[in-house]
Amino acid sequence: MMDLFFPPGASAHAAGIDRMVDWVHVLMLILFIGWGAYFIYAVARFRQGKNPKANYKGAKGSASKYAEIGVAVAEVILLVGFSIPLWADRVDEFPAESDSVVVRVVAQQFAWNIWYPGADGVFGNADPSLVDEETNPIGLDRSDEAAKDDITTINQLHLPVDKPAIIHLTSKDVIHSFNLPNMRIKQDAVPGLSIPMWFVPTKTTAEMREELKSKPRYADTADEFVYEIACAQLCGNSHYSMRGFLTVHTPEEYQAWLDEEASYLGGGEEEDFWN
Amino acid sequence: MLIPHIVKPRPDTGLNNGKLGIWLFLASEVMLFGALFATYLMLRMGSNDWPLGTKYLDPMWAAINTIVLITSSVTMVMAWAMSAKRNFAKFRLFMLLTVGLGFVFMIIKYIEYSAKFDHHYYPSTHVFLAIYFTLTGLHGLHVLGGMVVNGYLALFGKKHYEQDPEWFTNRVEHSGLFWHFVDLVWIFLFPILYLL
Amino acid sequence: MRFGRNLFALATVSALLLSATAVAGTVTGTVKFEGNAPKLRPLKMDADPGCAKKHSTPQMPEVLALGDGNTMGNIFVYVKGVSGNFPAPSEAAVLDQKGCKYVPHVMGVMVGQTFKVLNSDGLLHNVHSLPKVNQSFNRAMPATVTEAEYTFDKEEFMFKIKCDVHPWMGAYVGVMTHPFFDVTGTDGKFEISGVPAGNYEIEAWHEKLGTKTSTVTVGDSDTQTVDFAMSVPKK
Amino acid sequence: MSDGHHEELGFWRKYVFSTDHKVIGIQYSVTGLAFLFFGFCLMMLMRWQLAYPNQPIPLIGGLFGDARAPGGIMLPDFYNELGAMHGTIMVFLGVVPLAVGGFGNLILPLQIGAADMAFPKLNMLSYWSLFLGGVTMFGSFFLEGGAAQSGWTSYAPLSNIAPSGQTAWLIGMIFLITSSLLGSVNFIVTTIQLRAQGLSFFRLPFFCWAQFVTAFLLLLAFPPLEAAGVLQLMDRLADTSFFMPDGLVISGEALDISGGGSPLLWQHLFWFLAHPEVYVLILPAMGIVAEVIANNTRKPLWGYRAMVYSVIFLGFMSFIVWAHHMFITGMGTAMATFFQTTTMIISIPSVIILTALLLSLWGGSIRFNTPMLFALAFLPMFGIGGLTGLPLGLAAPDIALHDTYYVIGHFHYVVAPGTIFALFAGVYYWYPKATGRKMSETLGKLHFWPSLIFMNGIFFPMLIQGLNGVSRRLADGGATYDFAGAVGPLNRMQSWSAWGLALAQIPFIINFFMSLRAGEKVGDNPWDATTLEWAAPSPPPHGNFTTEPVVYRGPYEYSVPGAENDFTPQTQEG
Repeated sequence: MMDLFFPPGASAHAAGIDRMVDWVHVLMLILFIGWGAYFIYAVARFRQGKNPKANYKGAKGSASKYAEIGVAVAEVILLVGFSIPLWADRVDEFPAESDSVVVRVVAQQFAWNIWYPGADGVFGNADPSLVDEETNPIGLDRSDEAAKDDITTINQLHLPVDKPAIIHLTSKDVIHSFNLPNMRIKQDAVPGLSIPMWFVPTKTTAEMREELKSKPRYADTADEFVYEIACAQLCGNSHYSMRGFLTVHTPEEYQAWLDEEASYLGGGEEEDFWN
Repeated sequence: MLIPHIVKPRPDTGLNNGKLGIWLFLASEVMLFGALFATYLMLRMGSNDWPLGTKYLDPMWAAINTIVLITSSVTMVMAWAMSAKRNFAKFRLFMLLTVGLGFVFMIIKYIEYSAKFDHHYYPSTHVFLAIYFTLTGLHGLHVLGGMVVNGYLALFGKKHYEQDPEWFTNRVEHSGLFWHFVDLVWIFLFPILYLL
Repeated sequence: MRFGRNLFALATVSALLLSATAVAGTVTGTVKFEGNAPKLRPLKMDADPGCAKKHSTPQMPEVLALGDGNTMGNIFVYVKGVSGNFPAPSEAAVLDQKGCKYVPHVMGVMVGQTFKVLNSDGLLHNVHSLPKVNQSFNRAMPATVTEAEYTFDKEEFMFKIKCDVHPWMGAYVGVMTHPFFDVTGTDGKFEISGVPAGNYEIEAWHEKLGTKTSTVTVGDSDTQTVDFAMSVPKK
Repeated sequence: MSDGHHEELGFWRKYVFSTDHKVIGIQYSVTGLAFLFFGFCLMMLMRWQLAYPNQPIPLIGGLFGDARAPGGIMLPDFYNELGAMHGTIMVFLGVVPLAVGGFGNLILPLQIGAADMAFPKLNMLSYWSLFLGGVTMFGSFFLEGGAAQSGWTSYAPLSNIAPSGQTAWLIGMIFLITSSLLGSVNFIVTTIQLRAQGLSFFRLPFFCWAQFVTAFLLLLAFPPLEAAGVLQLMDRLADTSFFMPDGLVISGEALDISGGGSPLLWQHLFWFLAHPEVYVLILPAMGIVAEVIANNTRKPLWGYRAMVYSVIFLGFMSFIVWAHHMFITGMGTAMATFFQTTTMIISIPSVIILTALLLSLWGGSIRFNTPMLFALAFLPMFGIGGLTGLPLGLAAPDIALHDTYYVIGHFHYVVAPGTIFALFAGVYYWYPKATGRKMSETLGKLHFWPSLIFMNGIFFPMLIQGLNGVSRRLADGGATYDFAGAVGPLNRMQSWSAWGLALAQIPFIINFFMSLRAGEKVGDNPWDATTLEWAAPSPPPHGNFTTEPVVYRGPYEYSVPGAENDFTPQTQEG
């Protein structure tokens, strides 16, 4: 039902969340239509012109009690049957790091710094005092061996399809919120904390473009479609344009992208001084 | 009189207005200091270099202050008892003693604060000092508030006492409740800041 | 009060006269980079597709702007310790935001002179100054806002202006009390004219390599040449 | 001063520094209405920017100066300033002063048969403390860098590094909190101590119960925000780091602070207040609606006791649901389970109250006067507001909906067509009591119908935008993002509705002032009501009642079988 509204989902767990939102809205609609129909009927039937003498006792019977119990039962089902397990899946059931792409995201006013550990799979040290906005926005310590092959980008997150992605989220300055509407992922980036989150992208950007061509609502712009990263927490004046991009690749394309990024890395001490 | 139960308690609640009012006010004060204590806990649990209070503070002064405040609570009770016994002179004596002890507390606090500043310990030095200055500063303001009210009752209360001693004694009681509360807050502050 | 104002006017007029007449010299020279040109990593303009679209080739950081023969651009050269009152020029010093870069990357402005920030990109920029002495400003300039004006009322040597939306965008500004400064182009050349006769220190500043100084004696209506060589500091 | 035997107060003490609860109630009401209007104006400006991002504001764009709107184009800083102040003003200076300070002061003592509040001087102080808070907030617009701009939630560290308007915001909040604390002590003592003879707790009108529980919420929930305010003032003025962790880098420069603080601490302290605050906004509204519905259905409220128990239970529960505002701050399963469970539990008493109000219509003889129209409209509008809270209160759907326009739509349905409609109902209903004259019914209906339509025109599209994932607090309404593109055009419809809503208030304003002189003169009990306020003269004199009222029955004895009239006042013997 919510396909009508939600941005098209593209992660393994998106369907679960969508289904849950669907069911909540079904419950809401039943209640609202029920109440609304009763309301209109009551207001019409008991208007003064039609019913000049009010009844002291008013409504009888226990319909309302059953309705209230019904609401409570529905809420319990939504809570225990859907929401709690879905949440536990999000925060407790992390895939093994060895089977996943592990990325760090360091938010700042007003950009997302994306940080890959590079070929060695180990993140280098970073130090706030080494931050240079032009060349080293996360303050990577170039003298650290593990940092030598680390790749950073701004606003450009690249991931392979069908492989779990674990993102460790933090912030340099204020609270941001890392929101990937298509992936049904949203997590605050809180300075001083590193908060992990995960998802499995299931459609490459190219596949998504193809799919959207068949949907009238998106067909016009399908060719330019990109997965967008939005900031969902007010973070300052340019909060509204803190926009990042996710490209989901096939594994081969992803490797090619990593190789290209690695080719920009310098080697010698002199390069380290300038970059 | 327009408003009932200012002096005499309402039979079904057993309280006069002022007493209920002061208890409610104290309830909100509990929430205020409770929130600050919760802040203390959260900062402490989140910290990896939380110092022992003794690193920055001297428990000796605080211990003396604890005794000063507890004594002042006793004199406060005596002041109320004297007012209830309709002995204004003794009431005034004990009340001034209470205010005086509050004064001693503030002087010791001043000595403590100056010692911190001399060592260049400021609220901005460490988050422990930040919460120390905030908690004791806010508590100090409460002591000051209590001293003002008590001082007012001792020095300018005579006319009211002569007009309506029962009402006046109620006021002393309410002021006393506040004073004991301020005292109680210190009893919590002392261990968590200086000892633990 | 009144006396003071007259005195000030007098001083201004005489300063003007001094610089207009020939009782002044010119300092010129070239700045070169000593060392190997490093391989720089291209700017990450793809962070904002609007920026990426403005360029067909990878853009390099402006931290090292070298010309032929390792001549060095973006060096701020100025005369140190000039005293006297120098009126601020009436035309504005302009910092443009163009192609998601600041143009120029390094510039000087005089105390009281209008400092105009342009937005030629038709994109959101956020110009954020980080001075220590002067009042800082932090202004988001959405696409439709093309101009903002500021003035600096205190002398301040080199502070940074950055764009919070495009982190690589940085510019350096010096707020001077006199007009005797220049910024080199990639040919490494600078020229400071109208310098009152006297002994001076000339300083060349680079954002990452620090400063180099040299002394010079400027006589009436002559031209002195001072060359600088900048290098990466040894650890 | 004195003309023989009774004291005549001068102008200042009678109308300005008055201790009479009715005068203070009117002061609160007028202040609240004025700030509601002001906050509404801020919103209308924002709606321009949302509908026509970065286009010059027509007509008035030049008034805001180069720092806010160069060439009439609203800068995002200005948008954030408007957003933060719209929220703050509507909640703390609009709705609360009107609902609690205004109606509470004006009606509560009358409904319990008291001559005044228990502490009249304190009452005056609490109004003037609010006034100072209002002046501080309003004045902060003229500070260097403008008023607060970090949202009404003022999340640290953003608010810590914000311009000086934030300091003014904190100081203003401390005034407002002081006002609320003094007021709530007064309300509770008044309700407990000054009830008329025979007025037991279960004979209290539901409005009194709502105010009573509200007062407890204010009393106990506000101090933690006061603590938070003090801590943030320390952070801003004494360079402490309560909300600042280690290693912050702002605009490329490492901050020189001691660190060690926690940004989430602010959120916990803030929401510990701000969730009960939601009930502070809604409970008095429910109280007003209950009064108006009982009166205009000419029958007792259905399930009065269940409603009373529900409102007490709501009050308790509202203290343990706060962290459902913080699901995506990195919360573990245990905490998320706790808070979504308590949130589902708290929905039950709300459902009970709403159901009881709906069932109260059954068997009634409904009069459709203006107060009743607003009260009736409250029911479905609050229904939408409450229902849309469900997916937000559950942690899993909140991942998709958190901080989107869905949230904005949700709480605006609760407070705008919900609470504010109830407040209008209250204004129309009690206006005759306060002034001795009725407001015009024609103008009232001219106010109601367009308001109802335009309210929905503004807020319903927000739910759709939210489902599309559009974040809140975007200074261009989401124009930057492709995924928001499909619902972008809705913004224009919403903005036109907002301006339409402004026009729809004109009949109200005319009605409000014209009726002071030209309204139909009425007696003590124009609505044939049962509760005690209608036993006092209209307007009530100093001291309220000509004879001390004695209560013999419950609050809503309408259409009692065998009774002479279709209403039996509480004071009627037998």
